[in-house]
Amino acid sequence: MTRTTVIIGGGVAGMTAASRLADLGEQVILLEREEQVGGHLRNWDRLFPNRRPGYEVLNYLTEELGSKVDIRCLQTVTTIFSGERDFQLQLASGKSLRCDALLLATGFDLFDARRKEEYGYAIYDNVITSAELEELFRSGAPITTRQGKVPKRVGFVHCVGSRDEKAGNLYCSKVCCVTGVKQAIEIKELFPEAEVFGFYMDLRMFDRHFEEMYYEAQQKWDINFLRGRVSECAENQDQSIVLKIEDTLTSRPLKMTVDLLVLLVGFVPSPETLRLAAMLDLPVGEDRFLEPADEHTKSTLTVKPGVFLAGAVKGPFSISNAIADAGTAALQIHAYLKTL
Amino acid sequence: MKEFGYTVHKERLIDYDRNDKRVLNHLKKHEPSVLTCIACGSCTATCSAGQLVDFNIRLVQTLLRRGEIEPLKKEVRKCMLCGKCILICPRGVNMRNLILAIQTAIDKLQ
Amino acid sequence: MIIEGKKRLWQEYQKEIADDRYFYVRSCVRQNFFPASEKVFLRILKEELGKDVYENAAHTTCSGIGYHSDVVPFETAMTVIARQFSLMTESGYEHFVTSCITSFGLYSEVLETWKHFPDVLQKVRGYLKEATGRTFELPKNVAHASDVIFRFRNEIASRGTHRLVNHLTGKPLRVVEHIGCHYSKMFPSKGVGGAEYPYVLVGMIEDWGGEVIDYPERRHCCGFGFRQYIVRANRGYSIANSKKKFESMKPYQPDFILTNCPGCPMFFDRWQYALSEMEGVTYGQNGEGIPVLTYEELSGLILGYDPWDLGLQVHQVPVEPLLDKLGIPYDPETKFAGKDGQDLGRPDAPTHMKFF
Amino acid sequence: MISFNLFVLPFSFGLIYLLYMIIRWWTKWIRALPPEDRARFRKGIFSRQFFSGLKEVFLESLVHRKMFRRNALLGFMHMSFALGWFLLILAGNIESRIYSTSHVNPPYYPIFLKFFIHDRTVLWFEINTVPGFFRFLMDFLLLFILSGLILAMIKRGRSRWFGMTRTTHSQLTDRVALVCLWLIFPVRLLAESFTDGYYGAGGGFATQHLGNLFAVLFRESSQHIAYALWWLYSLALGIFFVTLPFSRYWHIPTEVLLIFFRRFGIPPKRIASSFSQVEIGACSRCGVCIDVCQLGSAARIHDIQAVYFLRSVRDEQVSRDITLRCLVCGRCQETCPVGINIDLIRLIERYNFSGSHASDFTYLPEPAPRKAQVAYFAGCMTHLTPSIIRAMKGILQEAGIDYHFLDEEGSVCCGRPMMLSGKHEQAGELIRFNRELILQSGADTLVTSCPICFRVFREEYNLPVRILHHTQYLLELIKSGKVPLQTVFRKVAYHDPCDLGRGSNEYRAPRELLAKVAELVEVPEEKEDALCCGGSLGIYTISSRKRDLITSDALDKLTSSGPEVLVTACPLCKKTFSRLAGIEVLDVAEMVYGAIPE
Repeated sequence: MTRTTVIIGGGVAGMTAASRLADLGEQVILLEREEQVGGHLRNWDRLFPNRRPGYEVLNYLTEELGSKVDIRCLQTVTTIFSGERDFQLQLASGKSLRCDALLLATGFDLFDARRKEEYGYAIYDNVITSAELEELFRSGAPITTRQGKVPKRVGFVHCVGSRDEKAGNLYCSKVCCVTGVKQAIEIKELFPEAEVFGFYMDLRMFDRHFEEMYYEAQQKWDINFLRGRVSECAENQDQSIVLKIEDTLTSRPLKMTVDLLVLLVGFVPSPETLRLAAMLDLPVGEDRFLEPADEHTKSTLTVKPGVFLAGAVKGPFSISNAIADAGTAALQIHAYLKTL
Repeated sequence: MKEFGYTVHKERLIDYDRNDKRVLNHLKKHEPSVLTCIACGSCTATCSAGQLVDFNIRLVQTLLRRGEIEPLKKEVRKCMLCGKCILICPRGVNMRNLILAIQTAIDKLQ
Repeated sequence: MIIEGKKRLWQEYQKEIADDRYFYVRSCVRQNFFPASEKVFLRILKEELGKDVYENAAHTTCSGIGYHSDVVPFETAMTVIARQFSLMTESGYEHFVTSCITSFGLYSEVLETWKHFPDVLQKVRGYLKEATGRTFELPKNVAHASDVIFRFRNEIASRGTHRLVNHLTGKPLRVVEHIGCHYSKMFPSKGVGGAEYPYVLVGMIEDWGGEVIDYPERRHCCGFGFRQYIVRANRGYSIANSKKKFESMKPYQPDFILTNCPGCPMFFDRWQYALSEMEGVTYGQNGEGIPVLTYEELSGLILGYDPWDLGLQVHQVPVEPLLDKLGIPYDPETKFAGKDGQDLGRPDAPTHMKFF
Repeated sequence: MISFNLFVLPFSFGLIYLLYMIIRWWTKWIRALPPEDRARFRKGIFSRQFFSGLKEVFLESLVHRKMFRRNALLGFMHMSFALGWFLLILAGNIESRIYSTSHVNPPYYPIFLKFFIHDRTVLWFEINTVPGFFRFLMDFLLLFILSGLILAMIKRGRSRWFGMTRTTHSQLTDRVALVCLWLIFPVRLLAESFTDGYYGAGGGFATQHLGNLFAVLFRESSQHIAYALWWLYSLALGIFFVTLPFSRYWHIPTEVLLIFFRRFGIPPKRIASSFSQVEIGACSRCGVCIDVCQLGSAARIHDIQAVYFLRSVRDEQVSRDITLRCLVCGRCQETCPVGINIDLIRLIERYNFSGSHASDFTYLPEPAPRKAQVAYFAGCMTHLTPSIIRAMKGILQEAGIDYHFLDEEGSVCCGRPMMLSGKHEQAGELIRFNRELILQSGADTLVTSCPICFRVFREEYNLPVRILHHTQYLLELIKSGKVPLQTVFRKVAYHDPCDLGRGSNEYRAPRELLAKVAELVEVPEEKEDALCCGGSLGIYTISSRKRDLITSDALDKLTSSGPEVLVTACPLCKKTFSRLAGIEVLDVAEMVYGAIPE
């Protein structure tokens, strides 16, 4: 008899897990809410730390999927019924699916920068998010202020929506630091004369080649890193942004004007994940990400047999870590299916 | 001018836009290692002069980057140039030339 | 500036404001600073809008000025406030309106405290009972007086004789609005429009035809800061704060500053004079200062009240240039005449600021 | 009747100009001496020192003794030019007296003698006659010089044969002077030969034969060719003389003055002075300093070596960055054939660049040390190598010495690093503090673990106590039997720290100590030729990456014979080497401490 696995979410983790499971001879159905698979990876111009084009990884994952996986796009799961040893999924399209194992790879949402009211995102002309900047890079559109000027000074605000009780998120989103450093370098590549500032509390260069990239940003690109969290922004008459920060290294308040301010927005759990978790009675952490069965040893399993987790449903993940995690999840699912 | 018994308080704020970056630009050219400081403070911790007086050699680098020339002038005078900091620095910042080059740059401005 | 962004935020910070039967408590200091403001508020509510506003003669300070100056303990402040509520309860009112921003902040703080710590409320009930024998109900609605004017801004506009338009050029007047820190910085949800982009004064200005200036130091404190002002040696710190704001707003060439706090208009007005005397600087056009108004004064002007009845002659920054722009007639001869028509004497003219 | 022809003018003008420049500069330099040095100079001229000075001028400026010691081929090349030319002038003058008609000959007369005199009475082989002897001698000397010229040409392409890897990059004036210098002697040979051949007599063994050949080849036109050559000869000489004061060859007259300055006991100064100017002028730009400079050989920095530095100082084009880019290791000074105080001139220029910023050391406390017979001063750097301090404490305790650890709670810098920046006045404030500290300790022996401190204690502190580096002191303790030692069977290579070796001339003590406890292996460059570890405090404008290149290169050489341990006697060297060494790096004190039996 054929055993079926349904993967909800066709991002990096979902795609990888689907390929791995298919390689292991499992029958896989990959459900994706959007028109195409790829998730957030589709929005990246170049990836940290080596600044290779994002489409390279996307193409690789897509080619790997090939035709061995049943991919169904524009699908939303409305209800999940947990059976004795299987699951019944009701889709918004009216169809229903049965499966033996279920992998949640529904990923994350980006923090809504409007919630940090004091930064004036969506109010001041020249405050944008890192995702918007990445999109500008990707589209090749000229990067200017809203007034069409070449920016002479660009600021990157780290930890927007992360490590911030006021934003409701105590956790670190991990990848924003390195994203900020990457984008700062890319701004300098475009505008060598521009002054680029990173406003940070800690720079968490946690993975391989990250710290070297930070060093390069300082040494080769003359990017300034100023330690302190931006407290508030205001708009000048010429629509440049005045920001206030404590320069914690001199213990004095500091004020400066930037032409363009980029907010490095962090991860938040997607409402979709939480909705599915509620249907499956899965435990949710204080940070509102899903809890695996064991943080160290069963990180892709849940307390509910047959339900597995991969990638950013469990918190902030980099692409490479999500791919590795999804591979682990595939092996765990394969092992589980064998016991049925 | 009337006397009211008080004067307008001077701001402690670092006004980055107004500050003078010429010394910094001189240093970027003549001692580019200044760019790589990560403000770890190990230089200050080992500093010979810093054991005896409120001298923070890490702050020299920071003040320079902020364009705070007046306090910078006072700070650099306290250095003995003993060189311990260079041996400690994890990023290869050449502090001794930093001190001397700041003095040269300030001289040039005046 | 993306105005839709602000509007979206304003939508999120809607506040319920009672529409009648107000129990009004005064500010300790405003009658000295801007003597007609509270009177004008009552006049507008009663005469123009026909509302029921009640003042109890036994009401006192909220003790906020002492609380923020670290001389009154929180328990004392809560008990004083409990007494105010008991006066409201005894008078049969449920909608509490304060004239003072600091009071408003303190009432909000106390009510939030009682909400989260009901045992504290019980204790305070005990203190009040023990001290005065009184009991009280919590108000159904607490509003700042500017909230009330905000609520009826369109009614005022429709009854008004003037709009915030330069009657010579036809262009909207450019207005700096300044919200007292204690209005919404502590509890953003208690203020109309929240803490970062409060709407309470903006709404008045916009609906009365003016144009709001959003300048970099808008959020900054006026410089009152209780302890900073009260100790003379610290006044240099207070005035430096005001100066920072003036310098930031000056390039926008504001026609006047609108405020909703007892302290802010006081310091914007007096410190402009002090700065002009100390440093020879003025922040308005042609050696003038920037006139500073309370929202009650502005409402009175919109409604066509006589400027000298609004107490504008006691402002240290002359308001005549603004009255000229608004096209409001005034009699320079009666500026310093008392109610009985007797001359009260003219103050010395400032050295640098243009005086009328 | 005085012999004259127009072509003598370029030479005569050049000579007059050169003499004017020499007199002008010598006068200027001597006059600028401070009064006490001027007195020394006056006294010196009338003393035996004058003659020993002349001897030194002969040995060094003409024979180039030091060059010979370095490389025979290089020495011969220099000698053939200097001594050969000198003798040619001398012999030419004597020869010209034979044919002289007046008591005073114009200077050009002996130089162009063959143009004016065509003596047919004596033939080239009659060398037993006086004129015949001189003809032989003059030809011989000319060929002697030409042999040097051929070597100089070979050196351009094959500098390694002369013991040099890199040679000096020359300036325009240097190249003009060089071309003239190289032209002078071949042209003279040709001019004389053509003349002698045309007249059929008057030449020596070389010129006459060559002339006869030319006469056959060119017949009547050889007279015109000869005349043109005499013009060329005069021009070459004239241009050489005029460019000489602006070229490297200015060292010829300047070095003579320097030799007398030294002989007369005029001391070098800490600030720019006549002495330093004469030293700068005396640099012949021979370039032997280039190869020894580790900044060039290991770190590929090729514009700061002593020869270029001194040149840029002389041309008043020296930059701050170049002045501060020098290890001040002393290797170039050690090898300089002229013996120029290169390090001192470096510091003088640093002083000139040090600007108006006074230091503020008002924070220095009142020194209040405990009294003891022996005072131990670890030094700043030693505090970063606590194992050296532990070893010293252990040994001193073992030996039962009553000592006071002067800087146990942290050092006030000894002042040498500040001096190395040229700020010797500000270093003085630090020196005053530490000097007071040492004096108040009442010690009669001062021991330090840091060669940097050691050097400045000896040179600048003027202390009435014995100043010892810890290697010297430990050797004393061991010799007196206070510290028992056993041999540790380890192969060790010893690295001479710059300030202990070249700087303080102590090569023996650390080696003797090591010989007692371990097996010393050969290292290629040691003692006076020892390499700098790369950690030098003398250098200011260098990246850490370039420093690492120097350190790695030195390590390669120091460990070439496979030691188990690299031993040094300086905390800075130890710290510098430890980072990159593949083997253990220890201080001599640690080796000694480790050899004390349990």
